[in-house]
Amino acid sequence: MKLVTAMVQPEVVPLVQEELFGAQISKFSITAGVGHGTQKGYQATFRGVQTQVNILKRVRIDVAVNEDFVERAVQAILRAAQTGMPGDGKIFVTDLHDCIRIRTGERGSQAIG
Amino acid sequence: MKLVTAMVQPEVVPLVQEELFGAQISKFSITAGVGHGTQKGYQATFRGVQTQVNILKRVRIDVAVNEDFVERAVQAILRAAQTGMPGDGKIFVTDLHDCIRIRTGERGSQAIG
Amino acid sequence: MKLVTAMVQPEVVPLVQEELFGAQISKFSITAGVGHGTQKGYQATFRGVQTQVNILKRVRIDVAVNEDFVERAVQAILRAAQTGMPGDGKIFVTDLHDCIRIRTGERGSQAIG
Amino acid sequence: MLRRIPLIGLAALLLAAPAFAQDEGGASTVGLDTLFVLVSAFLVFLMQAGFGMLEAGFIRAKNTCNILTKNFLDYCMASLGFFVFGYAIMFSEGNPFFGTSGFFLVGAESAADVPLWAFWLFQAAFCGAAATIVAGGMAERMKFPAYLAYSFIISAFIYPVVGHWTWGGGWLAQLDFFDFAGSTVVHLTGGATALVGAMILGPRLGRFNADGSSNPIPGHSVPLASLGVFILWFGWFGFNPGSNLAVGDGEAISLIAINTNLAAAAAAVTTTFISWILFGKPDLFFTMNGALAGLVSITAPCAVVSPAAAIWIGVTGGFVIVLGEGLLRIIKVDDPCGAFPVHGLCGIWGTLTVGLWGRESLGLAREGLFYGGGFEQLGIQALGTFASGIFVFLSMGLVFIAIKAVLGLRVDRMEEIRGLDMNEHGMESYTGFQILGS
Amino acid sequence: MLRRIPLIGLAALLLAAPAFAQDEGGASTVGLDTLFVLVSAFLVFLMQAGFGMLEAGFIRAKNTCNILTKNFLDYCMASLGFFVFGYAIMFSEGNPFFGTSGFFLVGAESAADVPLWAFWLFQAAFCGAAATIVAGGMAERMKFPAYLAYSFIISAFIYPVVGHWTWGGGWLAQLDFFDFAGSTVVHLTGGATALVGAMILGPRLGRFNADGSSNPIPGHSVPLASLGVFILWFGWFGFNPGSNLAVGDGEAISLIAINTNLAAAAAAVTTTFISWILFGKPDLFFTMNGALAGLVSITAPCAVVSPAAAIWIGVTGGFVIVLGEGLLRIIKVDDPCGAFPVHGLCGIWGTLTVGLWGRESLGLAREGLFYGGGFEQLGIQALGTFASGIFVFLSMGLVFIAIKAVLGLRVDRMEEIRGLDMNEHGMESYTGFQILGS
Amino acid sequence: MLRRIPLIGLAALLLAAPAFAQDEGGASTVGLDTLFVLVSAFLVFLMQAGFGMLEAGFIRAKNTCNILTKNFLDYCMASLGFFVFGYAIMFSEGNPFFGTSGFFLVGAESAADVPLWAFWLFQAAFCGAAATIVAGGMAERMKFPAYLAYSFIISAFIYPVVGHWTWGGGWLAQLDFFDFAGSTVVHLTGGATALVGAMILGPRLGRFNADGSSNPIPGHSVPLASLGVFILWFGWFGFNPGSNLAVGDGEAISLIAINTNLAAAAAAVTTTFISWILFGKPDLFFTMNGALAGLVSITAPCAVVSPAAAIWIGVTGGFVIVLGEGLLRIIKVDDPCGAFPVHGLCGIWGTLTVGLWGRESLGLAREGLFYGGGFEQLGIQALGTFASGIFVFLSMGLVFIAIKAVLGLRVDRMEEIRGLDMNEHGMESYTGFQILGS
Ligand SMILES: Nc1ncnc2c1ncn2[C@@H]1O[C@H](COP(=O)(O)OP(=O)(O)O)[C@@H](O)[C@H]1O
Ligand SMILES: Nc1ncnc2c1ncn2[C@@H]1O[C@H](COP(=O)(O)OP(=O)(O)O)[C@@H](O)[C@H]1O
Ligand SMILES: Nc1ncnc2c1ncn2[C@@H]1O[C@H](COP(=O)(O)OP(=O)(O)O)[C@@H](O)[C@H]1O
Repeated sequence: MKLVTAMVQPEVVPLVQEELFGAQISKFSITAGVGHGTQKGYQATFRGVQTQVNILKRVRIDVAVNEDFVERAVQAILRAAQTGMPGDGKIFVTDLHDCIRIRTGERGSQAIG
Repeated sequence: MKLVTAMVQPEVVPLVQEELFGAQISKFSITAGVGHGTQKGYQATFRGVQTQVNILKRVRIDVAVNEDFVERAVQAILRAAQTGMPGDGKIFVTDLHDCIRIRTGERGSQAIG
Repeated sequence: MKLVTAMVQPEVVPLVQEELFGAQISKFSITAGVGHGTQKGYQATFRGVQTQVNILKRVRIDVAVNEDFVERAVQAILRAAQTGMPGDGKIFVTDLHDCIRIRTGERGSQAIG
Repeated sequence: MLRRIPLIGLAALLLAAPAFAQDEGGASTVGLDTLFVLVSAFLVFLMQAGFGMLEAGFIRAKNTCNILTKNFLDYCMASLGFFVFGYAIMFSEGNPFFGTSGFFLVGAESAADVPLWAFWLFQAAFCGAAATIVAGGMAERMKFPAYLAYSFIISAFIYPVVGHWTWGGGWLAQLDFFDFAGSTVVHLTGGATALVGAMILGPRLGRFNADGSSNPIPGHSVPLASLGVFILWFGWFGFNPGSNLAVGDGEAISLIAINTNLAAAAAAVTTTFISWILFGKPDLFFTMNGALAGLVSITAPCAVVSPAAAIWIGVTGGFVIVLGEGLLRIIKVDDPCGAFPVHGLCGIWGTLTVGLWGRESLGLAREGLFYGGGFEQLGIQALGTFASGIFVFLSMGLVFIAIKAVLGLRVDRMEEIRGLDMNEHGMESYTGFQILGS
Repeated sequence: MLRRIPLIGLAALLLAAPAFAQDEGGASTVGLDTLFVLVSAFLVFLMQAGFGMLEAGFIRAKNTCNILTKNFLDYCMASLGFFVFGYAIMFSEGNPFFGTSGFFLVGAESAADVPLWAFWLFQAAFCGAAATIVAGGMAERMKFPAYLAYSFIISAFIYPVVGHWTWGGGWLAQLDFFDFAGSTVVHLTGGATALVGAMILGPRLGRFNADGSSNPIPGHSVPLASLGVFILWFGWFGFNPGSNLAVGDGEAISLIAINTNLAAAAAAVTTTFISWILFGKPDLFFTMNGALAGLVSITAPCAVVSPAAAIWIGVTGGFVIVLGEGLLRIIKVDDPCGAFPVHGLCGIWGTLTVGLWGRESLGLAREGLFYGGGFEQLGIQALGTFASGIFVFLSMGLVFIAIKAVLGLRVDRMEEIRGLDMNEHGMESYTGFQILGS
Repeated sequence: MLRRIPLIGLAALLLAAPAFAQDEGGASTVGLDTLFVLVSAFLVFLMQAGFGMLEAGFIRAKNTCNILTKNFLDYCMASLGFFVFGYAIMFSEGNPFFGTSGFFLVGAESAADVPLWAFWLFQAAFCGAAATIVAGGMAERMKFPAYLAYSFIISAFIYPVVGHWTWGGGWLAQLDFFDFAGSTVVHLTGGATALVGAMILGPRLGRFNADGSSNPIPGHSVPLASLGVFILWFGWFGFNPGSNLAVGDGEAISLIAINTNLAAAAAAVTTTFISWILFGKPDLFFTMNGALAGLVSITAPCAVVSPAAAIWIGVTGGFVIVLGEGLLRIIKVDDPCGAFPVHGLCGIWGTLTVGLWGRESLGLAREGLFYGGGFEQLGIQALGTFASGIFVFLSMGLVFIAIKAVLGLRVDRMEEIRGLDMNEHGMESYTGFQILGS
């Protein structure tokens, strides 16, 4: 089992959801955050002072999947979030040692979906 | 060392805390988020349009523990969060390569607690 | 590749950023949260009732790095966040199975930076 | 609107002929008084927004939409209920306990020297204030249909009866009971209802522990709450001076206005310092509710006391509310916004102060205790306020028990945990905002 | 200011000599009326804050700063535009379609018995209200420069022309068309502009699906929106009674005030129950817009109907807005705050009700349909409101098309997704708050 | 309240007999003027809410509860301080520098033709405004006890002294210095105090970099701030017209009202365009503070200039504030809400404009420069405003130094980082909301 974690731009979140659904992945968790990367931030002015805002809004999407779904999940996210412009974000894949469905207490692969 | 990450319903968070304390686990981190799973969302109406809201509020609880506490942590969370209804959430367990207590710089197992 | 996750006090976040930049690490993600640990909370009063607030604000900083940067990242965070007082927080290091740059589709080590 | 004048000009000319005829002099007294009463009524209306913001700020985000809906609808219910039944019961002749004619305002008469419509609006806004006070005390757990039923009943029947006793020529008025702008009639009515309602409803989940200790449940927005207090204070400048119902030579309304302001300021400073000394920090909750305590306390005596006395009334009112907050914890009643200490206890206190600091020279029937008038007026005041409070407590207790039997009073456990916004209204108050804590 | 008196005392004495000379009696009618009109103007000004809060609350957090900037500037633009051109076009003699003299207020005259400056301020605040209604209907996607241009044009030209027809002695005034405080002149003007604007702009991204179904886009702050409604209701007590422009003996303004209040309350209760029955939950969106529907509906007839009729006008206005919301979904127009149903449709409805419930005895030219006056007044009302609405719809349509050609009307896709705050103003509305959802 | 009439009727009849005796005609001038002054005082009171919301919106969430507590208490302190000492110092005879009798209002007299209580309330609200301006300039780092001490001292002593010079018959009044509603007396007093306070306190952590560049610290809530500006603008309609203290025939107050409105609108448009041109985006911060700049600027001259001049005063005031913002950055003073540019610099500018656009025909002692009156009035204005500003700057500087020695002025580093809400009040402003950034 793997945990696929994507840091994406807020505006693509609905697209990512759609693509995940399309890839038969219907379970995921979302958290709001901010991030810093190569993307040049934007010019903000406040009281006449311009600053470069380099901490940009990001959304974290966590998807736990079985091995055979990892690639599907990654591709779905890529399809949805890739614009080719700096700032598109990253996908991190980590090993999942165990997964428990709280409702039933089921463990392992069958608890993922 | 393992990182136990639970995605639970917001309303069980106080219970989870209590059960963790009961299990001698007193350190954890909490983040707000939303999630999508099997739970049927709720009907929301706004201006006379009903929609199915399927993105529900979830809280993420991260607990880093030594191996011998993993099962305790999982059981504590299950006790607190299990209602048997769809939407109870998931627990993910990942390997923790290292853990550092910032205050002292201690590393590894003794830094966890 | 490793994922370095630090749970720190909100007020050190700008310092952590600075130190990370100083260590040539310019990419990271930040999420707001709360945490519970050894740090004694503070006394809050509301309507004449004093309570011990033990759930304190914490910020989660995630930095994905290649192996040779792990120690640098950890040290940078320690420099910024260590005050020696309870509550400084923790750093967790987990293995990163894969990393994908969404913009280009690059994978693995070269996608990290 | 130039061309509108020919249209309605005829009527206007007939009604206000002398006023239009000349440019200097000639403004009619009734015109001036009507303007005054209307502006006051508008300010009292705005208090509804003040209550809404205050109550919303003092509760959790997940019940915000619910309390604001209640706030809108109790005013609407009050407007309609007071139109259909309330005004008749309150202001028509009848017996010492309630009026009996003029339902639907048919054949109703103004009880002041201004047109009925203006007087009604002013009174209806008062009625709405009494009704909405209760929302704060019963917040975060009361069913919405039950609230609608409650708000119609209090506006159409209970409040008007209490009002009739004192302002409608009822038995208290005949005893020289004095409650200028309604410490008892409006605020105690609201406060006592909130108390009995909160008792019947029971405390919010998690408010009291098994060992008897209590957990604070902080409100979700200090800015909203403080905006609410500012708006209420502003509205009180309609509530108290407006109750004079006439401008006259301006002396009376000026005195009322300064008294209102000084009592509020003195009470807020008092409660801030008390909370600072007792709890170690200046607690904005007490500053805000302190200001309201001062305002409620000065409401009854505002026309018959001096500014210096108003300061004392504010200071003592500040103590009352701090004690009241402690009392609530002792009797284990959960009143999320402090409706009972603020409106109930300070309502009683304010009514009593008439008998302490009141002056014959300012229009009271006899001097207050501190000016050598003895205990007579104080006794009357005590009788009036306790009789009114007990009547409201008992009658509204019955009403709530009846509503509980018919409609149910409290949402179920899961709804309470998830928040009334989601379950009763299917709507979030802060869509998109990440909010932790239930 | 004691010592200021010698300074300006001379002028004051010359101007107001009789007023200062005596202490009792002698208040001038024009003084009282001016005070009344000014206070009303201030209340109408405050509606700008009400619109701002309402509109901000009904849209997403990412466009909040944008709509509030528009809100400020449309009032400023209205103030300047109505100073330079608007007043002259609206209130000067000229032809039945527009006035032709008094630009920059040079040589302008007051169309009421109060000083020009007071009358102007009252009218300018009305003009600002008409302009700002549109912000809500075109929210979350309109370019800022385009909005500035639009707001100047409507205030300087379009609104004044419509106003001239009815209030400036134009052709509708000559036909006995009656619109007391502007259901048509102000609200329909704003509402029809919002409709045509929203049509030309197109719906927000994601509002309608390919299959024709629609997605609600909930607003980000219920407390802001409800504060806005309370402020608007409060401001309406300036809008309607103030339109009487004179206090007289207080009868007329009292009637107007109570009618305003009852219609709003009745409409809010009506829409709450309709939404409860139709959609299963009492929807605060409908409660709030219901109150506004009642207020808009009573605006035209408020001076010439009885309180009981006002309740009926409110109830029916409540139905109009619920139908209007459905209509919007059918014609696939995206109006984020419901500007067209509230101000457009209820504006029409309110204007028509004059012909239904209007009374000759209250100053109308002839009895309404329900009092045996036949269809005559109703016909005139229908002619006036439809003529005005169509004129506005067409002329503003042309204006928007012209602005689109010159400045562009809609922000680009990416800006809309990211929010107008960031892209048009480089500022966040809630710095630091974690907000999910775009 | 029918039955209340017999109770207080006697007094009322004695006081206002002629008013009650007849129905048409006979409204007393003093009654009308009192109503006017009271309503104005209420509006000025509401400005306190405006300042509170504005300041809260312009700072970070973690200090919101703190600034709102300050806001409440400075008004309360002003009410009490101005009751005990302030009014006596300001309005009693005495010497050209301060009054010496009438402490605790004992034996005090009204300096206008309205009852003392009404005049006092109006003046006390002004005093509160001067005090609260400073909260914004010293926000996010000042100790709470120090703030309480400061607010009592300024209200009881410093403001009344400056006020005595101009409005209490002091030396500036005798020189024909003209400051109608307080550009200097109120706003410059607040602004100069904010400047010296901010200088002594030092900038917030992180505001300026070692290399001299500055970092913006954006406020946490644009809706709160803009609500604040709307409320302030509304309150200014009490501030300026109310300063006329009499309705008269309505001419003067109408002129003042329109001037107030036009200056605000013109200034807001001006600053929006300046910020757009200079910084590339229309910056709502400048739109909002621009409106305030116009309001402050027109405060001194509002009664003695024409509407066209008011527009010019607004436009130039808009430039002043943009320059002032730049100046603050150059002198490295950290004024979180722009209190000094808005109230200090525009206060000076507004006072000077009396000498430029003032008209003898409107009651000024001599024509302004632009109408051929030469430099005389301008010189007097410059003398008055600079003398007042320097006096306040120096005396308040000493006060702050003394407070610093006794109570400490600034919270410690860690408290500032964590926020004053937590450390000074033990309370969060937005419980449960996830907020990032310290
Ligand atoms: N090494 C990393 N560790 C943690 N988060 C990262 C890392 N690299 C990128 N991110 C996240 O992804 C976002 C986009 O990265 P960025 O470098 O701007 O774009 P790109 O990868 O297209 O160059 C960042 O804002 C950050 O939230
Ligand atoms: N595979 C997954 N990856 C990430 N988050 C998940 C996954 N499965 C469930 N979750 C989280 O757990 C929550 C509850 O899951 P759900 O499927 O509704 O309940 P149940 O597991 O009881 O059927 C989801 O809303 C989501 O936040
Ligand atoms: N085992 C853990 N699992 C998850 N989070 C932890 C753990 N230990 C500490 N934390 C996080 O770090 C924060 C600081 O920990 P705390 O124990 O108070 O400080 P210290 O490590 O200096 O004693 C906590 O509030 C929590 O957010």
